[in-house]
Amino acid sequence: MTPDLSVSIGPISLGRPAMLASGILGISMEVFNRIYRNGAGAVVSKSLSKEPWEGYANPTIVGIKGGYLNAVGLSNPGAPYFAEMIKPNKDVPIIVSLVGSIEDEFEFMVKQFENCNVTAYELNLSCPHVEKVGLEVGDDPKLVTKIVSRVKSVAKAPVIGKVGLGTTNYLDTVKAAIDGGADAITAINTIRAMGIDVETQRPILSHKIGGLSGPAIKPVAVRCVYEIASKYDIPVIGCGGISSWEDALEFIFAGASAVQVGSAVGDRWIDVFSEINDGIANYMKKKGYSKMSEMVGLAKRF
Amino acid sequence: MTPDLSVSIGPISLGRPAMLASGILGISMEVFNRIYRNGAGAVVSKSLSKEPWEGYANPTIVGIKGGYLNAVGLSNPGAPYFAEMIKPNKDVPIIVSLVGSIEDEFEFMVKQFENCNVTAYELNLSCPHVEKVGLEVGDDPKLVTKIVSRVKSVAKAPVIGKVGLGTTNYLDTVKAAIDGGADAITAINTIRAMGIDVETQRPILSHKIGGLSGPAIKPVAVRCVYEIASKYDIPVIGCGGISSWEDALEFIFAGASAVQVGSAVGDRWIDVFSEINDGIANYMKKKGYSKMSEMVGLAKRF
Amino acid sequence: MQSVSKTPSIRIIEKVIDETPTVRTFVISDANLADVLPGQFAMVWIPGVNELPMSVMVIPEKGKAAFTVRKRGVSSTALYDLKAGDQIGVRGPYGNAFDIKDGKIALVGGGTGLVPLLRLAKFAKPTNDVTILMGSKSKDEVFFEDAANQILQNNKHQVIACTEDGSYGEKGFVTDVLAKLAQTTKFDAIYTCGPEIMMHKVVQLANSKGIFVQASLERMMKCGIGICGSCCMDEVMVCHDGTVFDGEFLANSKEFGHTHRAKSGILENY
Amino acid sequence: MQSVSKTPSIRIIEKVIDETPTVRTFVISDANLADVLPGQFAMVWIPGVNELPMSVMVIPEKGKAAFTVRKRGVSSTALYDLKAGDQIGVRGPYGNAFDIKDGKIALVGGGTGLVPLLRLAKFAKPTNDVTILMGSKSKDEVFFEDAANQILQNNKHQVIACTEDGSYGEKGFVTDVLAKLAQTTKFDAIYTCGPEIMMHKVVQLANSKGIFVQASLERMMKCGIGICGSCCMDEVMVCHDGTVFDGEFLANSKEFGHTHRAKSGILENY
Ligand SMILES: Cc1cc2nc3c(=O)[nH]c(=O)nc-3n(C[C@H](O)[C@H](O)[C@H](O)COP(=O)(O)OP(=O)(O)OC[C@H]3O[C@@H](n4cnc5c(N)ncnc54)[C@H](O)[C@@H]3O)c2cc1C
Ligand SMILES: Cc1cc2nc3c(=O)[nH]c(=O)nc-3n(C[C@H](O)[C@H](O)[C@H](O)COP(=O)(O)OP(=O)(O)OC[C@H]3O[C@@H](n4cnc5c(N)ncnc54)[C@H](O)[C@@H]3O)c2cc1C
Ligand SMILES: Cc1cc2nc3c(=O)[nH]c(=O)nc-3n(C[C@H](O)[C@H](O)[C@H](O)COP(=O)(O)O)c2cc1C
Ligand SMILES: Cc1cc2nc3c(=O)[nH]c(=O)nc-3n(C[C@H](O)[C@H](O)[C@H](O)COP(=O)(O)O)c2cc1C
Ligand code: FES
Ligand code: FES
Repeated sequence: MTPDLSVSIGPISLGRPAMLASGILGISMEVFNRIYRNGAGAVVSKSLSKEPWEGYANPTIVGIKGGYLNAVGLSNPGAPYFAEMIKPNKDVPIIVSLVGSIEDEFEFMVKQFENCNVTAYELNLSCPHVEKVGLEVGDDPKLVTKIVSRVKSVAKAPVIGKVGLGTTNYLDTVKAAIDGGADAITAINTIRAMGIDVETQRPILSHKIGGLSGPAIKPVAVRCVYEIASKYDIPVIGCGGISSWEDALEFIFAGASAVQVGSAVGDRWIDVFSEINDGIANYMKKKGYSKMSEMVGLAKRF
Repeated sequence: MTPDLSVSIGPISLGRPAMLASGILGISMEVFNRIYRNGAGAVVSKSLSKEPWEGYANPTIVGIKGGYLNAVGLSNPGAPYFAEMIKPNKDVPIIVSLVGSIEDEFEFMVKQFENCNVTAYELNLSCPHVEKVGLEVGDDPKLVTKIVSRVKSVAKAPVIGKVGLGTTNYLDTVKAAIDGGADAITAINTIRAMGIDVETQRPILSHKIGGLSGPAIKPVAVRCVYEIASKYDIPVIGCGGISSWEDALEFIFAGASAVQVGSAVGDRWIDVFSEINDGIANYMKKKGYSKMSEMVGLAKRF
Repeated sequence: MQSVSKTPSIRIIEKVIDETPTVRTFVISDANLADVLPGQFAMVWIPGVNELPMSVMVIPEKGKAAFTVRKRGVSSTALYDLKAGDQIGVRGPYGNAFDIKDGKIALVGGGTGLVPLLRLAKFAKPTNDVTILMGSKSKDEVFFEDAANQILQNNKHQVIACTEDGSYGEKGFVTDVLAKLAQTTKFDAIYTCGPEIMMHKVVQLANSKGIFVQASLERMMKCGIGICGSCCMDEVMVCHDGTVFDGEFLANSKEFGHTHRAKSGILENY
Repeated sequence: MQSVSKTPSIRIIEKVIDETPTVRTFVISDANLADVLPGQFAMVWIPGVNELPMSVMVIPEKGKAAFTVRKRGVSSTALYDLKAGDQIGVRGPYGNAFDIKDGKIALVGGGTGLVPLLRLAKFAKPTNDVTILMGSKSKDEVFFEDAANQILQNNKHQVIACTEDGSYGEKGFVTDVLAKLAQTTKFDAIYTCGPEIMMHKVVQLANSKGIFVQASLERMMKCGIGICGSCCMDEVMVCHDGTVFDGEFLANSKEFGHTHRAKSGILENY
């Protein structure tokens, strides 16, 4: 019997457990198609704003020990353009990531997708390097509740809140998102970080401070998933440093219903999705599991 | 002209820029002697409590991708025992790290050291895996101010507050320590994290959640030092993932007056101190610096 | 295995060579970049300004690499204005490489697009009969003619400079000169790098004659390593799946020769 | 170079061997641990219970390693009670190794202290004349006699079991038997592992006769890799600078044979 790799994240059902994380190769429908064919359970778009954004000057993404440092500055073609692009899509489960400062912006953006096939919306409450959006929103639990409930009131698809480590307790942000009616939580975004080049004595990123991603943040992300899943009754999507099936399972055991893969694409290319699928299927066979849900949160029993 | 490696951290003067971080090999006078002879500018003791603590069961420290995960549980022989041990010390600059829940405990501990040669006290406001102390104190800025000002009122040596990433804005903790009269800030402690073994589905540490240290956290630590040094006028000691002279300089350029080295001892052994000294001295020669202070915060000019 | 760096390393500019009034070559020491494959590029950091993708120019001395830069917008001009002794950061090499076929090959380049083609020339097999066509507007924009002859000294070869105004070499667009040549010469493979409209014509020509053809493309690049997606074209990432693509793939591309993405990711027409 | 792991890897217990009523050997497959040097140890994780330092026992089959455990407190008893098929985690190998000298060597062990000594026997040079002295209280606590003879089959050797009650082999403390033997035999080197009081006597004896001696020590261990300091003795970390130390160093130690640190780090007397 081949194990069933499909997952349910509250109201969201996907055929495979690992999605493409937001901001990774996330602006073209053809690329989404390719990544889905290569084994991703869904693709999360680049975070979209009301208007197109150019982002920061390069260097915006560099490798460092243990992962990557980025401050792309949320460059994106804007929600209206993106909605137009995905209109023809039928097959690929697309999770639309949105970023903004106030409820009205989010409502405007969601309305663009009325005639699109959207699997869910993921609200970026956690980008650590752009002012007035992302983490600055996530750090304001009252605003989070307002935004989530507004999006819930206009969106036909489920709504996910994506959290990260900011200046308030991220568990309060989770609570605020739950209060607003969120269907699931993605944890975590990159962690605010910086690299300085010793020769030039300059910050490497043009924006100076950016976000750390990749293997370096995995143990922190696993901890967050474990804490959220232990404290609240809401499905969690694990994200942060996943680059193998073992990593993916670590998040599942911590309490994640599904996972997202970002930086690992830069190390293992898009083969990473089928590697994760195959590895998990083998593990399930060996250990005698038939469904993914049997494994969610198993570490909590110890 | 050989460059001068001595550093001033506010009122604290050390002959060399890199200290042994708290909790690393930090319980024996003979070991302190050896590490000092091997090039450390000072040694920070294991965090001491009022009474001896046994700590948690093993596994307490394991290696993981990018560094180490530990939840030692602050095992330590207690301040009175430790004070007795270091009484004969004349040569080695010892920074005594203290951990506790309320002002009275700290006062009691400082009093133990009345006849000891203490270079400074470092208050652990940031251990992420023991209840009622460490981060739980650091997350309460009012308590931080109370503790720091009490210690300042009884201690003859300078007082350093050691911060980390908790559930409140660590910059508020820094502010609270400054308000209490702290002479310097050490940033950062380990970051709350977790590892799960996929075969057994168990958290690897016996305490389940512990702290992440090593190269993985360096970019986060550099960011914190940069933020503190940019926002407040207080000397900063950089700590987190330093394992080479380049790493040490990255912190200096970010605004640190000196650095601490922890996990790297597990990778490069105690030779790491002389490697850092030599590397920095060569850099200074090459670039024409004669004093460490000329290099502090140079990245802030960009 | 090639060693690939994802973190910028600082290099000192050791020498600056004026190629034309708007093109300069900057020489550095970098064992890693000295031996990149033809088509591969590096990300070049101009501290305080920008980081740009740049093909790696052939330098005869061991362990040396170079970038040949045309002064265009703010960033390339800042790079162009650097002096010997200045610092740049480099990371790479990234991307795939040209496949070198046997027999008669043509390299068709315009401007700094010649950089990867000259590296290809350096990797040419002894049996390759190499024709290099270099396009430019006028005489004072012609460069790398000597370098090409030098690199190909042990091969049967010809270097043909084409100027649009006829002030030097053959008169006309490099694509027209190629078309004429291809009527009499049976090329086994054509390689091209330069302005996309030019490459598009070269690929069409080669495809129509059934000649193997590869083009090295340019797109907006941020990461250079297949993470950010800013360089995507159809379903490929030019930085990771390319920059070199076959005529067959390019013939089916909806974007090649027509559109490219702006910094925001919006498709714009060429 | 030896490959050293700092993260526990799970292994299945493949076989359990009863050595005495309180000592068992647990066999696993682990290519890394199979070939450790004599004196090196691993950290053994008993999931849900504890993680303990354990010397690695010699197993003849390639790629296999084992731990020989005496049932003492809670943790060792939990390990002792595991069955074939159960999981343990291992990381290592850690620590330094015995230096094997030429000529006549004596290995003086008590209880599970024999584990590193048998591995030393396995690494013995063909020219070594090896005497193994194994100490125990009584006959039913004697183990590894066959294993020792087996490992040393190609060496000139003798295996002498010593029991305190004389119920088997030589009667008396292993240290007394060694002292007697050393009166007639000129040993070139003595190696010891076992209870610290025993090792202390062995080292004193050897030092007094000017014989090269090494002892493998035990201390409270948490990290096993020179980070936490819990295993420190004088200025050394037993896990990293040891576990093997020379007679000269040990003669100058204030702590060897006298004190060791409790879990809190407080020095306690033996
Ligand atoms: C693989 C590859 C190899 C190249 N090799 C060479 C070479 O050898 N010599 C040479 O002269 N040029 C080369 N280029 C082109 C070069 O990277 C620049 O695009 C060009 O110099 C234009 O820069 P500018 O001064 O106009 O930028 P600006 O006017 O400063 O550009 C405006 C903005 O666009 C951005 N931008 C424009 N193009 C790019 C791009 N391709 N990638 C990232 N950001 C971009 C800049 O970041 C800037 O923010 C290459 C491009 C690619 C993709
Ligand atoms: C290098 C080395 C090699 C060893 N090799 C062997 C061997 O081959 N066979 C064998 O049977 N024993 C060996 N030991 C001893 C073993 O590690 C245990 O100390 C012993 O089994 C006692 O455990 P216990 O059941 O009494 O622990 P408990 O009674 O459970 O101990 C109480 C507490 O002390 C701690 N503890 C006690 N000793 C240690 C220690 N050394 N390190 C870490 N924690 C400790 C435990 O964590 C526990 O919390 C070795 C020890 C060392 C240092
Ligand atoms: C280059 C880059 C761009 C990113 N852009 C976004 C974004 O637009 N929106 C968002 O929610 N997260 C963004 N992220 C964060 C990732 O989605 C993910 O949360 C993070 O990288 C941790 O996962 P990883 O370690 O697998 O990369 C970005 C990450 C990277 C590396
Ligand atoms: C095993 C271990 C024990 C530690 N114990 C303490 C401690 O008692 N008090 C403290 O303030 N920090 C403690 N730390 C944190 C370190 O002092 C340091 O802040 C952290 O490890 C980051 O630095 P590093 O990456 O160089 O290790 C400990 C770290 C480790 C790895
Ligand atoms: S430049 Fe980032 S994917 Fe190509
Ligand atoms: S056990 Fe940690 S230093 Fe030896």
